[in-house]
Amino acid sequence: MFELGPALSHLFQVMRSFATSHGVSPVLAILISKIIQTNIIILLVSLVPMLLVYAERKVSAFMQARLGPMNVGPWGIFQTLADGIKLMFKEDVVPSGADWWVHFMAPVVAVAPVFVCYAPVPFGQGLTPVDLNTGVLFILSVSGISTIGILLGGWGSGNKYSMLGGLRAAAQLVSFEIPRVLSVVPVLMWYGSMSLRTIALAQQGRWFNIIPKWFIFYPVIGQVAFIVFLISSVAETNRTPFDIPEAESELVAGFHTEFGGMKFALFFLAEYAYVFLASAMATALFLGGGDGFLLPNGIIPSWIWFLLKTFAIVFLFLWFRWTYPRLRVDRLMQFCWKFLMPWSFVNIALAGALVLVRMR
Amino acid sequence: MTLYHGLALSGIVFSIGVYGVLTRRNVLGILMSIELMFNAANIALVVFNRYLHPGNLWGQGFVLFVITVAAAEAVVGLSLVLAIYRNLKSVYTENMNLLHG
Amino acid sequence: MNSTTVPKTAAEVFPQKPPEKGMFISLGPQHPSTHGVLRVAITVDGENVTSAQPDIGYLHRATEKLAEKRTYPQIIVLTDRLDYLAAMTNNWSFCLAVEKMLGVQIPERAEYIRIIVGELQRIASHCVFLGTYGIDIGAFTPFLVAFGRERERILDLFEEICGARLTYNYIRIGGVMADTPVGWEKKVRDFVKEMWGHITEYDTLLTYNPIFMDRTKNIGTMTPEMAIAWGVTGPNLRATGFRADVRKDDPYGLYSKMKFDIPIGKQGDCWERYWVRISEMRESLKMIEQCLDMIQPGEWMAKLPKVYRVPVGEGYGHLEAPRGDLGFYIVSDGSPSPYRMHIRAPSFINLQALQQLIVGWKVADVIAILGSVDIVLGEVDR
Amino acid sequence: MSHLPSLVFYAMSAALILTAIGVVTMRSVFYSAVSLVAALTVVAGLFLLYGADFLGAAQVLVYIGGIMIIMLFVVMLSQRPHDSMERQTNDQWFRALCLALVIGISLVRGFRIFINQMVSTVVPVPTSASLGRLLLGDMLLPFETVSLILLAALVGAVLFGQDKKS
Repeated sequence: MFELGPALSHLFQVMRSFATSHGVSPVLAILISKIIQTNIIILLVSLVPMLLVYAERKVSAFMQARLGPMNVGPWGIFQTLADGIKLMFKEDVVPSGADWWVHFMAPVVAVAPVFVCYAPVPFGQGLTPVDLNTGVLFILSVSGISTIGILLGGWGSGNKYSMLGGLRAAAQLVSFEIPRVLSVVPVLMWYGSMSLRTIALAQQGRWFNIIPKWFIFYPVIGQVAFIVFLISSVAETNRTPFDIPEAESELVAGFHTEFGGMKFALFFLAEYAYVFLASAMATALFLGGGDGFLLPNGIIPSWIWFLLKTFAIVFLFLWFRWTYPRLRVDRLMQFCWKFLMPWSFVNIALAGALVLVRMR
Repeated sequence: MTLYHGLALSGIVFSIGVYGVLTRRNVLGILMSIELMFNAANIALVVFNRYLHPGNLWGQGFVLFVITVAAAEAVVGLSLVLAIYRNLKSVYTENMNLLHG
Repeated sequence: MNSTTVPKTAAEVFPQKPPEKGMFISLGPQHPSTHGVLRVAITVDGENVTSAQPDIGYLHRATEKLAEKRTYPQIIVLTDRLDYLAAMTNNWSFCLAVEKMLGVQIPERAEYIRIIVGELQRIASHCVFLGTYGIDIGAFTPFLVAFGRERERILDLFEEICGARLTYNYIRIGGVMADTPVGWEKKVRDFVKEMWGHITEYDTLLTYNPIFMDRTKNIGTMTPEMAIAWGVTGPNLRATGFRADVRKDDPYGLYSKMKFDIPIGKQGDCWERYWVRISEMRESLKMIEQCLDMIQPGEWMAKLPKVYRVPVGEGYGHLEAPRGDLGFYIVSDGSPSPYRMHIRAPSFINLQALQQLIVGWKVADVIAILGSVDIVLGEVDR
Repeated sequence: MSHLPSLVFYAMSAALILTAIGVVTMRSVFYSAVSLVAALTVVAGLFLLYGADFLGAAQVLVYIGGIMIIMLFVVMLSQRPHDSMERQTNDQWFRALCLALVIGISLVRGFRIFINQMVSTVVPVPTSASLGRLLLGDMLLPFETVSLILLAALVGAVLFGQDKKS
């Protein structure tokens, strides 16, 4: 009914023609419109974590027989905003044993890649900021840079617990990166593209007019790939049951023990932005992106479908966090290397066989 | 931005890597300098590929192999460093002289 | 431990120099999972613990010395502050010792009330254990369910009978402070009925969770010999498979009339220490139901003079507190206050076993083991 | 607008040379590792600039997401407190500098033969698909060999990494 993508591009078209008709050079107009588009993404990346923090507090509250934030605004909806303002005005404490530069750079390095990672995500029809040809690989690789930020935080704090947290993070994130990449490979093989937009568009259509042709509904390969991707995404975002790097009962707060105020907020922002990013990726790769179901096409615009599915997966993340205890370090590694990896390899082989069958 | 500029950049980075390999006392520093040299070579390969043979991708394929071999080299090298560190409590090259007799 | 090698100074116990191999970690006194102000000095080699030394005394308030300057009824207030998660049993244990020396007969109703509040207290205390142990392992929800929902109900019940939620001063020498308010027994019965369901909920949420079992099964095992050598009592001892419970072995109050089982474990690992406590909650519920069936209206306080002098001599009263065998040893010189009082604090004694229990396990297991021993620092430091 | 790629190239070159110098001269190994991370990121950017999009992503994925994290890991494990005080270069730095200068100058001068080289002006197209065909077609033998090398490296690393006692 109301597709955001065409409307936005039309708006930019009108703005650009208005500017050029009033004597602004076309190069400048394009540049400015690009800057505005970039800022929309940055705004989104900054707002989504706030929403997720609120969702997390409310969801966890209802899972734990309590109410959650209730005082700031109706049902406490402005609580995150208030917290953000508080964090902004907090004193920036750097421990005397810390390495100032590393301590300063750690949250920056952790948060910067997130903004870039949102570029190839297809938020709906005509709403892909940059349709990269290597979109999936791009997201997976660039999000790996954040690990460096965590390591810097662990090293720069001058604290044994932080250091242990950093070391654990390095081991965990490097290990889980592998099944995460491998779990996506069947999708790429099947659709023959690495562009998230192409993959999402290719999943439109129905079997027998009922079952959507989403990748998750492909027998065996779809489900295995989705589960492996989901589990390793939870591990990549350092959330319970895989929050070993920041295990609060063991390492106090792990790599961000010595970070306060805005620096801590940046780490937090990165974590939630990655949760949303992983969910958005899962939606585009496995759940058909903006493809609707049950209702006839067009009643609900694709970007709302996309957000709905994404938030459904975000809810899974929250659910895991508030139900499961934490795994032990060695068990975590065993789980990655002895369970996730073999299954994703088997899955790739299966997907290859299926692709061959389809080619015949 | 021409073929020559890319190659010159590659040469400069390569020579910086050579300097690092020859002067670093720390084994880890040497490993890092070697990575730098690998990357200089990669730049040269990509630049040649881009300007001389854009039609086929043998140069880029080679870069992929270089990256893979670099990964293998780094992993083995680092595990060696750790093994040496565990025994000698040092990462400096001049202390690794057990074969001196 | 050989007596000639006992370290003398703090520097000997806690070396400031880094150890030859591995790293020295000071776990606490400000650490989220030491449950108070406990410090454990740990040396680790990689992730493996090579030695552990508990460092206690941060919460020392000289309770035993304070008791020498107070009259007997005034000391009950002090006992509230020992194991602040189970103040009822502390009161009760002290009163047992004094009553034994005085030779008073306790009215039957008071005995039943004591068992009801004592077992309710055990459930409340184990609820705290369950919640905090969940947090130690990384599960946050059990805490708010067990600590924030069920324990609150019990505290509400206690508030009704004595006006306090943490430090009750309810069980007095010769009986209890006051009779139960009207309708209280019905509320307890309702609570017990609900609690059966809640314990099943804990089982699904935590006890049989695969990750939880993976973290705690076969971790921090303790043999009965080792437990007895360190003087460990309570659920920690029973988890090793050794059947020892003061309520059965040396029955006090009306426990000899109660029908209940003693849950025991097999190998004394963290999970069994946890499981024994969960099963004990069920046994407590059974006992409360029996008491509610048997309790009759009547007196709740024996006739005692306003100021009394305990006869010259010594007395020892002990009972099965939630954390083990809690005993009060009192020496009286005939004056209104004791000449000397000693507390056999189960947390303090169970804590000592940690230095042997932790060694050889991984850093993540240290927290699991520390939490499963379930100490309360108020009692350790006294 | 047409100068933009050139500008980006010169900025990246300057960043790459600076960070590379940082890698070989920084006193703290940790700092030089971080500097190397920056250098490798710039190299990935250069790959993208030259139209090698798959290589750029692979560079970030393998180098920064893998190698450099392990490298930082080892740096953190093998650091001793007094390391930052110690000299990080050996006493042959002057000779090494001369040699490096000779190599650098001769390389740069040697590459001058390419100044007037006819270059193709074909606009680069996305490479992933054709690269994949190349790897599993003409380059199949080296591709399989590399997988063997990786396997050998994996086994070797596990072997060296083991503690003797256990």
